[in-house]
Amino acid sequence: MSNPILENLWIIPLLPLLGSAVNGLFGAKWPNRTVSAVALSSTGLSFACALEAVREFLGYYEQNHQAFVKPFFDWILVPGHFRAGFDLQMDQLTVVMVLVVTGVGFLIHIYSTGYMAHEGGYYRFFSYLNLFMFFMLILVLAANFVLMFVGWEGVGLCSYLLIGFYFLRKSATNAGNKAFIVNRIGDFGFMLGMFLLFRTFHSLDFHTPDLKGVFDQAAHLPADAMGQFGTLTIACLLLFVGATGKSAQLPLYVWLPDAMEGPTPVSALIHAATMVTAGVYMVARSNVLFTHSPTAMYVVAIVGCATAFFAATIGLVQSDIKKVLAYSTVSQLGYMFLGCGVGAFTAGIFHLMTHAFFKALLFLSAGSVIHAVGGEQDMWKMGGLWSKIKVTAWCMLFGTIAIAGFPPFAAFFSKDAILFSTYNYGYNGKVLYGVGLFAAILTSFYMFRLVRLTFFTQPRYDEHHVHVHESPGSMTVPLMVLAFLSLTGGWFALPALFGGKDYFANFLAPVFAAAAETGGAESAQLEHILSVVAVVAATVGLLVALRMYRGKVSEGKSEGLHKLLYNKYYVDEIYQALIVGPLVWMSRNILWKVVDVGMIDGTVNGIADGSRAIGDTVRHTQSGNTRSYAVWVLVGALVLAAIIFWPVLHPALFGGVR
Amino acid sequence: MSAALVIFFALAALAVIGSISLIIQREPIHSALSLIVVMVALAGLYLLMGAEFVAAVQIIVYGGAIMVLFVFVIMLLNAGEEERTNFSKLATFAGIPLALAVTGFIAAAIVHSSGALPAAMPKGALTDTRTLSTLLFSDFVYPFELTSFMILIAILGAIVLAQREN
Amino acid sequence: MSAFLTQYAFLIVPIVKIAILVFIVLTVDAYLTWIERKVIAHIQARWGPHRVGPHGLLQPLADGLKFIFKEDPIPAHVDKVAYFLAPFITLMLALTSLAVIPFGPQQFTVFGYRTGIGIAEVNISLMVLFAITALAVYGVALAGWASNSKYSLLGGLRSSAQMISYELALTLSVVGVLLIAGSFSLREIIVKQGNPHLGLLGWNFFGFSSETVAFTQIIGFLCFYIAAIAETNRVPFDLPEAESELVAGFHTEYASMKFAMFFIAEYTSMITISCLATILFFGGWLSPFPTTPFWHFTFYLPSVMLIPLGLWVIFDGMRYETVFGRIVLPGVGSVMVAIGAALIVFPVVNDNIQGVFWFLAKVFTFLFVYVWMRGTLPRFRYDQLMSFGWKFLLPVSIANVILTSAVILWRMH
Amino acid sequence: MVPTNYYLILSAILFGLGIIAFVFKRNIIAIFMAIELMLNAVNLAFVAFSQSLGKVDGEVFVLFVIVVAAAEAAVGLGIIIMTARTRRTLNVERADLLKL
Repeated sequence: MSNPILENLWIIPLLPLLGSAVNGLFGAKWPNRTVSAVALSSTGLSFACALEAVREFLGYYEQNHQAFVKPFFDWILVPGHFRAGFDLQMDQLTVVMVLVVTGVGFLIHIYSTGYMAHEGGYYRFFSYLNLFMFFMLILVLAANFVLMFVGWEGVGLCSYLLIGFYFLRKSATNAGNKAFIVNRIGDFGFMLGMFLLFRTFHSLDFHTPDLKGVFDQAAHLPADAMGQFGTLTIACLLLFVGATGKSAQLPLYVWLPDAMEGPTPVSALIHAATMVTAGVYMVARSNVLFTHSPTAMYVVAIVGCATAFFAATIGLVQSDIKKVLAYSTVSQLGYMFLGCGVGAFTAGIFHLMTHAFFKALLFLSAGSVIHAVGGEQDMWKMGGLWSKIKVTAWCMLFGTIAIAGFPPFAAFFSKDAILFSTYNYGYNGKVLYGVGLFAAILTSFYMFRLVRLTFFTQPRYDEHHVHVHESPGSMTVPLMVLAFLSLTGGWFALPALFGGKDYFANFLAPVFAAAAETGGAESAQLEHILSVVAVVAATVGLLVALRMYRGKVSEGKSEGLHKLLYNKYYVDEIYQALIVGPLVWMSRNILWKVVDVGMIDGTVNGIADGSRAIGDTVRHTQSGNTRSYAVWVLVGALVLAAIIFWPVLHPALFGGVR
Repeated sequence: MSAALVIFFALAALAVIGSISLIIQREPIHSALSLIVVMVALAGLYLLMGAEFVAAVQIIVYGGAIMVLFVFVIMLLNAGEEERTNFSKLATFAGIPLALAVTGFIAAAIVHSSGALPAAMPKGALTDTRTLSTLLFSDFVYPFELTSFMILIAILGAIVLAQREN
Repeated sequence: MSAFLTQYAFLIVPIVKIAILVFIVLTVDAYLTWIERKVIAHIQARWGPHRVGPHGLLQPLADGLKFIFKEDPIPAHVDKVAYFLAPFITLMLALTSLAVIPFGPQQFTVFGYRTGIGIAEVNISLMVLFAITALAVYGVALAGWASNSKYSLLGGLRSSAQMISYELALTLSVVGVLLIAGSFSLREIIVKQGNPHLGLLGWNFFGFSSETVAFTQIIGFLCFYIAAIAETNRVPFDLPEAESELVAGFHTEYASMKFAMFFIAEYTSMITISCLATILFFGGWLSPFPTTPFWHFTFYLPSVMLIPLGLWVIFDGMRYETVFGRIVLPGVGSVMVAIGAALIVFPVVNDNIQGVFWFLAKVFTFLFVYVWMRGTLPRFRYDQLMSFGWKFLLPVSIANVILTSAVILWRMH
Repeated sequence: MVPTNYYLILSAILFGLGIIAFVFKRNIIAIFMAIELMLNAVNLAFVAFSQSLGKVDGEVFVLFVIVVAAAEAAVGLGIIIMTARTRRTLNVERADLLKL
């Protein structure tokens, strides 16, 4: 076989599953070293396999210019009507995702071995983490919506498990539940979308050899006009609902900030780098559909843009270091959707990748900081750590610069590409661009605010109890690697600056062939102008931050706008009042008190009482006299004989009458 | 009226009379004896049909083992005349009619459906023991083994029951 | 007339044969008692019956008369039906079991009805035999129970338990023979044992009848014979009628003819068992010598035995004390001599007599062994009897079955 | 030869008599015998069918039935002895503890 790994694609997800199973089943008794050895080897191997698979795929693509799809076995099969198989596929988009997932995942595994070293439930943690890797890989490798949905739900489950990892903390379990429930709403949309697609195309495969796949068929359909709600538009919107749930967009973003209850590596891997980008991936994956409905694209763009701005504003004033990063994540995801919405799927995915690097970096550094100051997360109780933990500080700084979008760091290129496409977008492109730009300013502001509060300004923790220390190598090394990546990650797009089309776009071109024409007319010098503007915006944010947070700072009492932002626009409270409260009231007073107690229990008890009553009357036949029993046996025999022989005897006995 | 028919009717009459006397005898031992008569008569019928092996087994096992057990138990318990109590109203009034009804059903069904059978026995259809045993050990080998297990279990059960008292 | 005969030959011929056989068997039974008493007496250094007739030869006759003319009391509170039924069942079964035994090789046709020496030859005669012996329990059990006496009840229970227990061993010990013969028919079994060159080595007891399907049945024979003795309630297994404990066991309450029936039945079953042993393990009517022409002279053995015996009887009878004896014994002796001479003179008769001769010779040997045992062996204790039957005899006979079949399989391949 | 129906009808009659005995008899042993009688009737039908159809299977079934009956007798009679010892009666109408 020429492509050993590619032909056996299943091996990539299988390895983490094995690791998870081994750790989960036997890990409880093992020392931490063994557990981490299993976990790391499984993920590392799977990373290696991914690399090999990618190499083979590139060779494969050279020969026959199409995605590699291979069905491994039938999972659900209704011959002639429906088939959902365990089919895995590999194309350029998958390549990016797989590499990001396995690579970043591997790094974060390494980091976790250091970070979780002193935590309980070590084996449990790694078992969950590997399981998450498995589901995420299934999600990105899937070749049909059903299998994709399996991964989709699986990562949801793992996220739930890991958010609630410290299940002794009420807040953690609550956060887990919240994440799960909010995601349910999105998943509901996703499922509806799937059903609609199946109803339309009678298939849920992406591409099939006989061109019966969803995308194959959709490609030949006429596109809906703007504002026309055809089947495709509705399907796309439903799918996008799912995306908003998974990728924490308005209005379903509320779970992500709470998800920070989980261990920091989890926040880095799941809630920054990989899982939350699943929505973006899904939208990009079904770009064929989206390009056929401008309306959906427009909605995506608006939602993305709004989320980017909205989350950024909240991020401005948060005091919990991880919360800040969380809102920044939401906002960055908004950028990605903005990119997808305006048709620049390439840019969106590009930003996805770079974001995976620098946001993971930021989270891990934050984790390292928290680690350093002994579990303290409130930035107002930090400060002046620069000299004490240099490595972490530098990495954090790298990440900040990267996210703020200074050249030549990653986000500069990706965010720039997105904003550029937004500027060229047909419908209110300028407005969206403006909002996005303002969000960029905010981004750089709150990030540098974070840096300032954490590393500079005077220390606000008491040196007596907290003795700050640098994290072990197992934590710092991944930080450096990620720092390097977030520096160089964007250089694929380097040529774009000089008017050429960047490598990344070229690489992804075949996947987004359908979306190519919506790229809009590009002109080099306009792009230069815009990128300069972006840099300026970032600088503004930087300067403001430097200006505001310097020397002795203290958490002032918040009022007015600050208070509003600090309380996240009271969104949670609103949801509580509008949705959760009524729901709880209804389920308590109607579903429980009336339906459950009244109807269901009533029925069950009724049946029980009825049978008891019947028994009371019937039991008198049980005289204890064996001969009576014998007669009852006879009655039964008679009935049986009648049933059996009736068809035979009916004509024989009564045939003469008629 | 061929000789076979004569023998058949003789044996059939013997069997029927035996079973009737099984019912009307009050002494259990007499019932047992009449049942033995029935079994011997049936063995004769098997022979008449040409199923000689079955006939022999019938006598050896039923006559020689099972009924001996019955007689044994009767002796052991020194079972006297049975008292014709009538505590069960149901059995007293409904018993016999129901029994007759079931019998009638079965008989009618047999008479009606046995038209499908070849009217008379194939001439001299003598099942030789070899084919029987071959069948028993080829097609029916699993049932055979199962019955052996079952009888083993039965032996154990009997032993347990017997040992219970001391 | 002859038409009538040919039409109903299948009824008449057996009836005649039955009559003859019953007569012979009863006589033999009668004289068997005489032989038994004589032999035991001599074993115990006594004379034995000596008064009635020369050497007490008329003793059986006297016994018979006594049985017939004895009063026949019926105990109180007995279960009449069972009480009367028991001896009939016993005797009937005992006699019936002789029906399937072939006494000789010849088969001839009377009125177009083909038959042999012996009454009926079913092709599962062995099974039939076992079936009949299986039923024999009832006679004893019923007798014991019906006669409403504790001795009888104990005897009946004992003997029926004993019979059931040993029946298993009896049946299983024969399986080896069946494996060799591959048939239930006694004739088949005998014929399979014939070996023209090895003579008696071909008998199942030695088991050289065939290259492949044969194996010595010594174990089988021993099990069979022990179980058979137990089946017939003979010493050392005669607990049912253990005089010292149970007066006379299950037939304590029986007198005169009914008792005689039990008596006859017991001896008849002895004969049956001996015949069966002969057939199954000692080649039935086959001569112990090879059938090659060289060995033809053995055909004269019967006469060579009869003539000297007859002469001795003559000379012995001459010197007998009573006149009656001096008349009778020489007569008997001269009859014997005459028969012997006749056999030499008419070779045809001689050839046809061989099978029956050897058969009877073997049977009488076994009967003698019966008597011999009774004269020598003490009685088992009941628990010993049971444990011996279940824990020793049954396993051994099963082992014999396995061994035989294994050997046959091994030789076949 | 004898028509098959004769055998079948005879077996039906015997079965019916067995049923009657089953409900009519009071002695537990006799009831057990009635069951045996029914089994025999069924056996007769089996053999008749197997003979008339020329298939040996029926006789094999008869053998199985006989074996089962033997096992049944072994256990059942043991139980009967136990009950007779404990209840001091063989009349099924007197052993009626199996009620409220």
